[in-house]
Amino acid sequence: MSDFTLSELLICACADVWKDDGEVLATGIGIIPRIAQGLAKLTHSPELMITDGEAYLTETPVEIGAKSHEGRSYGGYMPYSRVFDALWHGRRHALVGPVQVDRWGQANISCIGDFDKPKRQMLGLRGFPGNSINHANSMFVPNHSTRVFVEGEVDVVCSVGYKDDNWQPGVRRDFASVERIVTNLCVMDFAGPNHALRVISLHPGVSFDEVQDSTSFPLILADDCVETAHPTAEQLAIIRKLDPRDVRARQIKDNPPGIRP
Amino acid sequence: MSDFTLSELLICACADVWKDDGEVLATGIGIIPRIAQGLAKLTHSPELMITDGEAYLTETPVEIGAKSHEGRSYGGYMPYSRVFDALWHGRRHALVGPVQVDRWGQANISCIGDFDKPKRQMLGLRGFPGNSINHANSMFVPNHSTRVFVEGEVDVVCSVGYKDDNWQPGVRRDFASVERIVTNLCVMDFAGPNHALRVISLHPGVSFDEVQDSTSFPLILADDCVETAHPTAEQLAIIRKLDPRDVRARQIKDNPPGIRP
Amino acid sequence: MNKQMTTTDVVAQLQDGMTIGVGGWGPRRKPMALIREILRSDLKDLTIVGYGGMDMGMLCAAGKVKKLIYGFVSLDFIPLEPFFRKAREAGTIEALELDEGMLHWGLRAAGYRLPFLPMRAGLGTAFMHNNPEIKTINSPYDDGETLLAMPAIKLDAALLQVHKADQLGNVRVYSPDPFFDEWFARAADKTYVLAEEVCARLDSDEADAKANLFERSLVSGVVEQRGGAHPTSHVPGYGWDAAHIKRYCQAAADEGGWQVYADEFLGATEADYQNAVGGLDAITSLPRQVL
Amino acid sequence: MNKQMTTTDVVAQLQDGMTIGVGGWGPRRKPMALIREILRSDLKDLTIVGYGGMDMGMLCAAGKVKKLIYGFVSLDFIPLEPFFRKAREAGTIEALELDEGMLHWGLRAAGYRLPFLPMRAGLGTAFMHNNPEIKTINSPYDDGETLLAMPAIKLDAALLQVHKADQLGNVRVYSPDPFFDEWFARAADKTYVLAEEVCARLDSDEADAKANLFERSLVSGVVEQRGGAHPTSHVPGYGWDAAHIKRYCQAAADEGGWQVYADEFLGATEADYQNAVGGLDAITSLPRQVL
Repeated sequence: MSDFTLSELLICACADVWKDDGEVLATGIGIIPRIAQGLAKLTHSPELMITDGEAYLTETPVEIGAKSHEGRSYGGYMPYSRVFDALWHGRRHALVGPVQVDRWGQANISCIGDFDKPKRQMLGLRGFPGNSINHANSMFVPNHSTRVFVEGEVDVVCSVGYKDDNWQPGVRRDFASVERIVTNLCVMDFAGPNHALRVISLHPGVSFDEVQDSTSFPLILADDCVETAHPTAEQLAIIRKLDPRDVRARQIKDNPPGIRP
Repeated sequence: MSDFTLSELLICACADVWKDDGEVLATGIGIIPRIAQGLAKLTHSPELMITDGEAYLTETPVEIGAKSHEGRSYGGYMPYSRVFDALWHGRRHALVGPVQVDRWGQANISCIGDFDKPKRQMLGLRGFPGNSINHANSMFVPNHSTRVFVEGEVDVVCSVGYKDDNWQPGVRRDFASVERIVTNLCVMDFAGPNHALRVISLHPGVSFDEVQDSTSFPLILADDCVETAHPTAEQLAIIRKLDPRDVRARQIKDNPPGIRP
Repeated sequence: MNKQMTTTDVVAQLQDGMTIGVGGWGPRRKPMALIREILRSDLKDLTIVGYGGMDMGMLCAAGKVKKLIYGFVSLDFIPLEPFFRKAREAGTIEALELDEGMLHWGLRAAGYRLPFLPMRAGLGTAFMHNNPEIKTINSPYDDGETLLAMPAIKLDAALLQVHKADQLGNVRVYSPDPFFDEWFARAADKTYVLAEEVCARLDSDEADAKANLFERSLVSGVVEQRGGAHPTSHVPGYGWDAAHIKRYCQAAADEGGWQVYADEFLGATEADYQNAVGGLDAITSLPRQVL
Repeated sequence: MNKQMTTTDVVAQLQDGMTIGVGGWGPRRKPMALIREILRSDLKDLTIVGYGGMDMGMLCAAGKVKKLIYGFVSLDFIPLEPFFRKAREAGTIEALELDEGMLHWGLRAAGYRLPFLPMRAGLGTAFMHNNPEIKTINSPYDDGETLLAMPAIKLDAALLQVHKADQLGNVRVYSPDPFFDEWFARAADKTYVLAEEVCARLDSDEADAKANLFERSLVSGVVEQRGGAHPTSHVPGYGWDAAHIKRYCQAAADEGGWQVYADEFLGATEADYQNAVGGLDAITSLPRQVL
């Protein structure tokens, strides 16, 4: 397929973060990650557990932008208290949207500037500390830039990463793993030497240099770096079913095509 | 009233353990304590919370020996998980039936003899350790004897008492209190010097000497020891309503009268 | 025993400097009529604890807040709470920013009267640097694992939204997600519930009694106020008022915007407020959001 | 994904020496058809964990047990479980006797993958003397309180009784009290549920979905067996079989009584068992106890 948007490409790339995860709670925060979790479940990973966006687990991903609850049905119950019980237990993989990310995979959604008197206050820690130390996490960054991928450490370390100095002796690190970062330019993982951030696929028409220029710290180009897989006709059909009102078109500025003209 | 049984006298004495407790969960284990909690609620302590014998709180004490759930209604929910949440929070007063009690107010329901190979295995610890260290507890002993009120320490200390040696330094003792012991002979509390067990009322026709002879350690006779109050006509009417099938008559051997002949 | 009272009775029992927990989650199930009564009062120097939304934003805007303890402050469909943001950026309030699970764990510790509960969340993050008073603890077993010792978060009072209550303090919550309200109640010396309806006595069947989220011994006061959660949602019942919330957020853009909002809507009583926002029927007709 | 299997499939996945948690409480909601399948098997040296009833008594009687971990072993209306008592008095099994809340707390610690959780229960009692391996821990805050550090109780497997399940592992429990089954599931590497009925897929409304006691990712196997909790109760549905339980208890009075009981009732399959106790209709007609 060559007729697809960047959003659709990203949805497919995001869906892949849950491949081979087994029966975990898949939590995608934001429109593209949420469509992606549904796509993953309806294609390669039917065993994933996903919610209706509120407190119930459903085997049928809900439509984005639905106007009524009509016809929804639920296999399980997942109120927030159980989300914490489940995430401390570890069977979860979240795909979250950070404001800043650093070379150690640490992310920030709390505030920009000094914590005591921030230049810009944002959400707060939310679940980042507990998620990141207990289960797999991936990130979605729709605006890959040096502002997001900062040179030093993120202003507020909300989620743990691979910076040894931040880990006290005796703390268990083995439950934590930063899996993938999907951006509007590429897909990365932390499988470089010493968990260095590594580009494993470039979106159609994007060069490694462009990615590197948009990142404040050095990246590694994977030996087997490929072009990010294009959505298949089957994937596009499912995406259209999951998002019939094309809310995805409003997620990336100007809704660019998936293959750069 | 002079026409009442010993069981009825004991029910009234047991009900009084919850007087002035405020809004606590009243838990009476066994037929007499259970009728007593209902009597307390329907007389001096309407604010008490009591269950239906299972998982619900009811403002109307259920009938002992009822043949159906017909007509029952519930104000609240109290499954076992919440019982523990509530008892660790402290707003509870249990009236329990120990097999052994010692001078320090420690009680045993676990086993007789050596724990590793008991002469007689009984229930296990049940909730005694957690109850006794977190909230007020009273005891009901229908067979006041030297076998129950043992000379030394109980064989297995299931519930904490006033024996200093058993308390490690740094442990909080202030949530624990052994309130009253109601037996077939008398009512006692631990308000003697250094929490010595003290007889505060003797049932009609019972002498202090008889109580002392039935106890393996020295008791104190309260200065203001009285005869245990006889049930009033109102109390007896309520007891008959709570226990219309007279299950209480089978709780004390031969169902003796409240005033010894 | 009759615990029924008015919003003003509740506020009269609160004092300057208290630590007050507010139930709900972001734009959902906030006992807003009680928050509005605090806004109308002289109360000050409050520490507010919760999964915050406009409750925290409004109290900050009105200068009631000394300190906030929160996992987040957000309106979900509008991610950033504008008045909270203003207060933080102006440096006028103290902030103890927690992981969401950490807040639950601190309330649970308080509910059990324990000094702390161990957990992993927070280790390896800025939380440790920003809050040097938080200690770690080592497992006394062979693993020797180092854990964060989350201290109990004790509340002087908790304010919670429920669907029904009776005068004894029995409550019913029929929401899809009860959030952590039970733990606010257990952590608090006194809990006040704002109910859509209050009756003399709730006597229900087993299925309905399961909606009793916490036992009445935890409840000190019961207030009846239909529509009292507005503009937050109270499902089943009504959704949040997106238009009103947007209006509120826009107010933050202007200097003195809070005062303009308060003058327009707050009024002297909840009846004034409900009239100003379009009336009770409009509130209770707000459709549940479809997510 | 289809997790449906038979009781023999479940037992084939268990191994000698495993630590197995059994849900329910005394004579209530025990997955007895799974217990019976273990009784028919060669399994041995098991550590059984739970709020015990006949599950523990029978496994002791049949020589399957190396160790019991329990808050109590009781049949409620018959306070003392006779075969458990025999085994303890003969000194043939190890016993870790816990406070009821302690058992919950140890399972919860395991469910959170924490090494321990602090609590007060057990301090000041014989538990400390009988279990010198249990440690205390001091609060790292100013209070410095000494608490018992309840170690995690990890389970190799959990066996749980549910009303409905689907082949994906979604469950429904409609009981008045779900007890601590959720925490057995979280503490276990693998959880097997015994359901009155199994369907391909449970798709239900919000109210029904709230009866989903734990998420399906915790469930490894789903077995359909109507009446499988007999002789324990499974309300709503059926009460416990007091006559049968008395018959079982009487067997303990005689030398070799267990074998007589097993010969009379156990059979080669659950169908044999149900025939021997009067048939499925008799089981499912047993009235709920009124307490």
